[in-house]
Amino acid sequence: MKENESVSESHIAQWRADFPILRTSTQSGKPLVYLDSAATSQKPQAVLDALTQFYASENANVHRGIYGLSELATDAYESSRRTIAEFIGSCYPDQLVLTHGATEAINMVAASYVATVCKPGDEILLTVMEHHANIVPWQMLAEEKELIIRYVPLDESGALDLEAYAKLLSDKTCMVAFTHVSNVLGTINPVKTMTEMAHAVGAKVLIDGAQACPQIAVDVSLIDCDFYVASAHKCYAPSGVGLLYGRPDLLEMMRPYQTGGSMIETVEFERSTFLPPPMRFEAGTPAIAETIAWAAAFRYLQSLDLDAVRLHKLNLQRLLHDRLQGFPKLKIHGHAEKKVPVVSFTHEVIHPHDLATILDSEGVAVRAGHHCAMPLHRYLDVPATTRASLSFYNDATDIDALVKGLEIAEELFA
Amino acid sequence: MKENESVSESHIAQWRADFPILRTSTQSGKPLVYLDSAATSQKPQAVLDALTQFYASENANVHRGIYGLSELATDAYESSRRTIAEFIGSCYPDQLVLTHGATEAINMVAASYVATVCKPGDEILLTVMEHHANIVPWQMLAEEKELIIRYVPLDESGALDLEAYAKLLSDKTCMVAFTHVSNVLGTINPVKTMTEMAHAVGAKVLIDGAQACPQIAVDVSLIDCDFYVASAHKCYAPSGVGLLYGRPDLLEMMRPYQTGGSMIETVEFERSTFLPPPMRFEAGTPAIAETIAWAAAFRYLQSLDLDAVRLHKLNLQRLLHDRLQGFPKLKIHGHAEKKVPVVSFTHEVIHPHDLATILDSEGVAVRAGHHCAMPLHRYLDVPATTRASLSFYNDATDIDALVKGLEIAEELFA
Amino acid sequence: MTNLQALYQQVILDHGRNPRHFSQPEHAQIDQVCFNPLCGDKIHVYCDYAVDRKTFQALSFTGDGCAISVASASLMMVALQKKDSAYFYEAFDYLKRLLAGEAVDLSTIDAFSAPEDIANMRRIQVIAGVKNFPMRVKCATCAWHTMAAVVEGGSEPIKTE
Amino acid sequence: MTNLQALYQQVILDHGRNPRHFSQPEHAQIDQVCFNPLCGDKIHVYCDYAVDRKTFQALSFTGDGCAISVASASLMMVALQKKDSAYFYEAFDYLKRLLAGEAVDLSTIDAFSAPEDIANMRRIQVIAGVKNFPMRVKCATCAWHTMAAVVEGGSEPIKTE
Ligand SMILES: Cc1ncc(COP(=O)(O)O)c(C=O)c1O
Ligand SMILES: Cc1ncc(COP(=O)(O)O)c(C=O)c1O
Repeated sequence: MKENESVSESHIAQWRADFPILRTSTQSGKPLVYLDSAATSQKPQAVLDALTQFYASENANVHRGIYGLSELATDAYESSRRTIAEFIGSCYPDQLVLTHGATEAINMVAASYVATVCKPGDEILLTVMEHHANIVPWQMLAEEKELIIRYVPLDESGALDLEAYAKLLSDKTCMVAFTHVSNVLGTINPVKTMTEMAHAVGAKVLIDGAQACPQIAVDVSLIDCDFYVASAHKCYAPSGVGLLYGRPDLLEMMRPYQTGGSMIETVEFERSTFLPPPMRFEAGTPAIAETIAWAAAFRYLQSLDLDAVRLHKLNLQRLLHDRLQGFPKLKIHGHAEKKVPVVSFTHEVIHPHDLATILDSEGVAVRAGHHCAMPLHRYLDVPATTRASLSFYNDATDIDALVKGLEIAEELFA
Repeated sequence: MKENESVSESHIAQWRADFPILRTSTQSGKPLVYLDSAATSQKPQAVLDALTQFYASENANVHRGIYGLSELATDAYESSRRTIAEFIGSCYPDQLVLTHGATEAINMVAASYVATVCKPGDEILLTVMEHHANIVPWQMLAEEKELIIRYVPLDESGALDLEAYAKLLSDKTCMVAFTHVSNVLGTINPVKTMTEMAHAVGAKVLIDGAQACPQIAVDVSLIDCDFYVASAHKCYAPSGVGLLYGRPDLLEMMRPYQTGGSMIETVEFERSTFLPPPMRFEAGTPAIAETIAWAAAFRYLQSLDLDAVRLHKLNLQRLLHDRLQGFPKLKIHGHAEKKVPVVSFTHEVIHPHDLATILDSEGVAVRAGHHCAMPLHRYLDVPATTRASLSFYNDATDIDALVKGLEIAEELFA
Repeated sequence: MTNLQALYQQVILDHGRNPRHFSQPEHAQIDQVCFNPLCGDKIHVYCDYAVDRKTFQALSFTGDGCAISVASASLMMVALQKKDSAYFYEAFDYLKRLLAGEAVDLSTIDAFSAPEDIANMRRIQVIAGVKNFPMRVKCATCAWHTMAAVVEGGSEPIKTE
Repeated sequence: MTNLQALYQQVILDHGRNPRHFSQPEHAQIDQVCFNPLCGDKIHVYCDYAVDRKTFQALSFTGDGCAISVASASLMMVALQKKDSAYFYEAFDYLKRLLAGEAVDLSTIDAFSAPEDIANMRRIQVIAGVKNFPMRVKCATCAWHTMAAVVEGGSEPIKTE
């Protein structure tokens, strides 16, 4: 399919039909217009079915039983690990640690890797567009280990300033951690180039893929990063599960994070020994059904016409920008050349919370606030923004509803 | 209802009907006889419905949105916290931290509480019947902080030796951590007395309720312990969620564990400040649907005739012991006076794995191995045991199937 | 009048846009801040007491916030000038009853007998439109909680969620 | 014959109960252990080489394990006495093909030409019954993986899962 071509209505209608919640109405009686996919995605029927099917016919604990049901569950769980690994381009499932979310994965790398290799005075390089999950764990570590945190600034468009990035990198940089896609600006960062640049000074790279995985194709082998994290609940799958991809030599040298059952080799009264990765980092009973449902979400995505999905999202993004630009009092933050359909904006007169309430009364679910990116808002010098974030299950009528809500708001506040 | 009275067949049939998986057959074509509830419980239809309903009509991220759907989700999540808190007798929902499992909860207390209050040479008192989840985190901490771990031994019956416990307690003891119910022996420990004794020497108490919550009534206010942990997946609810109850003054002084979104108050480029408990300990997007489904599991349990459930389990436990005692070559480990229907045994001739395979061919799912309690097996001087663990959805025919499988095994190995 | 119109009545829009007593004094005896970590809003209340240590001598506020929180703060400011803490509690109690959906008869409250008091409280009535928007109630009460902290002499920042 | 009967054939039960070459020598050149962390099973293989540094001179084992793992170790011991590493690899390969469900024609394998070798390999055939029990395959191969480590001269304990 070529750019500017449109995607057939029936395609879009089918995608929407796959998501049961899109058939519901809000308290105001209006049909739900869900524009908050960056906070959490909706779930297709295929994922609900995977959950129900597992619990109704395959449920058992994994890695521990000899009986058939436990074997089935273990196979389903481990083959889900393979599916998830494949989806992000990890060549070997052993490089894929299943965590409880992107947040846990970042905390794990900070505690089990960086804490053991950094020296006082070493630098951690972040960017001003990071989510709190990719800031606070590093601040805690920096305080404990006397590290210095630096932040890569933005250019006018809301893209990272790569010249500044180059200058901030030095042989003192032990870790560079940045988001693949901004949850506020929608910017897609040049992660491969940034990784190369970091590696050139000997730094390791962690990429926060929480917003990228649901929106764009991810290939960790191609990016060649050291660590990559993501959350299932943003990828059309259940809450309670996430991933950490790690380079095998790094995972191998990392000390355990949480400890307990499943990650041990032997436990004696005096001491214990641990399994190799990824098991070493998966203490306790994992989120079994949720992981299996995550693989089902990936299979569902793969069953779609991916070119059509891509094109549809591009069209949505353009339409969204175009329509919003029709409001002179509205300022969009983030015009990077490469971005996903996530748009945050402020209004000269109307506060984001008031806007969100008025939109809600029209059935339109948008987020207002700092979107877990207070430093970015400080940097942009706005206390809060309103964010509309779209997925492939949205369509032009959703954008119409947003625009209508904005008109009502401006009328009310006129 | 009085002891020895039996529970009506229709009651039991109704309970069984509530669990869809109990209508399935195993690969061998035999109906599933699930005797591995101590590893993970099966889930009633009410829990599957709660999951599906949430995802199909209420799904949104929590604590972050102004729009109606997010408010619904937040209300459902926070009212689930109240339900779960009530269920374990915690007076205030603020004392209930939602974790990803019992394992994470124990790791959290070790890292965020004990690590900050203990001094080199302080002692941590465990028992020989602990699950790896309640051993390994303490070993790691002990190594880091130069603490000493001691273990309370058992008496002949498989109960804790309380005299030895009294002698092991001293003003050096900073933490006592023990299980409420043993996952191998089935023993119910006298947690209230043990807590009092620990408090008398100034030690804090963590109770591992992973096996207790699904089996017996738990009241943390009555026990008066400092910390209590459990896992949803053993309580007829989904995987991926668990709880940490903590005394409010202790939670208040605890430093954050994982950091990121949702647990912060402000994030600036230089530093961050944190919310009060329980939010301080809940970084990132929580297991929203799973928590809501856990509350549904508790409501389901409360809808049952609890006296009948209690009596039925007592009857099952007696029947199980009686029938197993009919095999002279079989040795039951654990005859404590107070126990739940969990029985581990060894056979003079047949190895636990062979037994599990043979039982599996009869549709009977039992666990063979060390059940994440290697030290206990070392202590009992057996490399492995076979464990049958029952819940209220089991019945006498399940025990018949187990007995028949044992007979087949003995015949084969005769 | 729809719920939305009831929420954004002219009084709210007016006070939201042109808040009264909106200024930061050079020196204030008390500077109390209310912060909502979930949305980033922040409201400072500044207060000096008269020599009697009871009457609010100078009372003003600054801050970033939505129309509801700014208007509510502004209406509170107007109502509390030269009043004391007892009067504040009466007013806060009145607001809470309104937010709980009660139809309060102003003439039954002794504290509000002067025509000016009654006019102020009538205006405060419009804040009750927020009761149909539970997620916004915290916006409406933010300044009031801060004022309570001022009166109680606390110095810790106040948080609402 | 049911799958279960095929698994627990007389040969397995016999070797499981009365394992051959089951002893711990006072001194062994090599003591290699195989450990299954998930079930707690442990098997030691002891080996001395002849002066040629190739022929297994003394080969024995000890350990705790299920009938399958002990029988498989015992059958391996019988088959490998006075053999060398090349022969071991042939035998292991043969076992792997059986476990993969292949119907192997013994007469096509040159290494197994002596009647005694053929008899040993016939007995090893019964281990193939485990192929219908995927969770137990690790039991059947535990000793063999340990032996591979012996031959490769590793000293790290071997783990199976
Ligand atoms: C007594 C006991 N404690 C702790 C755990 C660990 O629970 P989880 O794996 O759900 O974290 C278990 C379950 O395996 C258990 O039986
Ligand atoms: C860019 C980014 N990183 C990290 C996270 C944290 O993800 P989670 O809350 O699922 O751990 C989010 C989502 O809130 C995000 O948008």
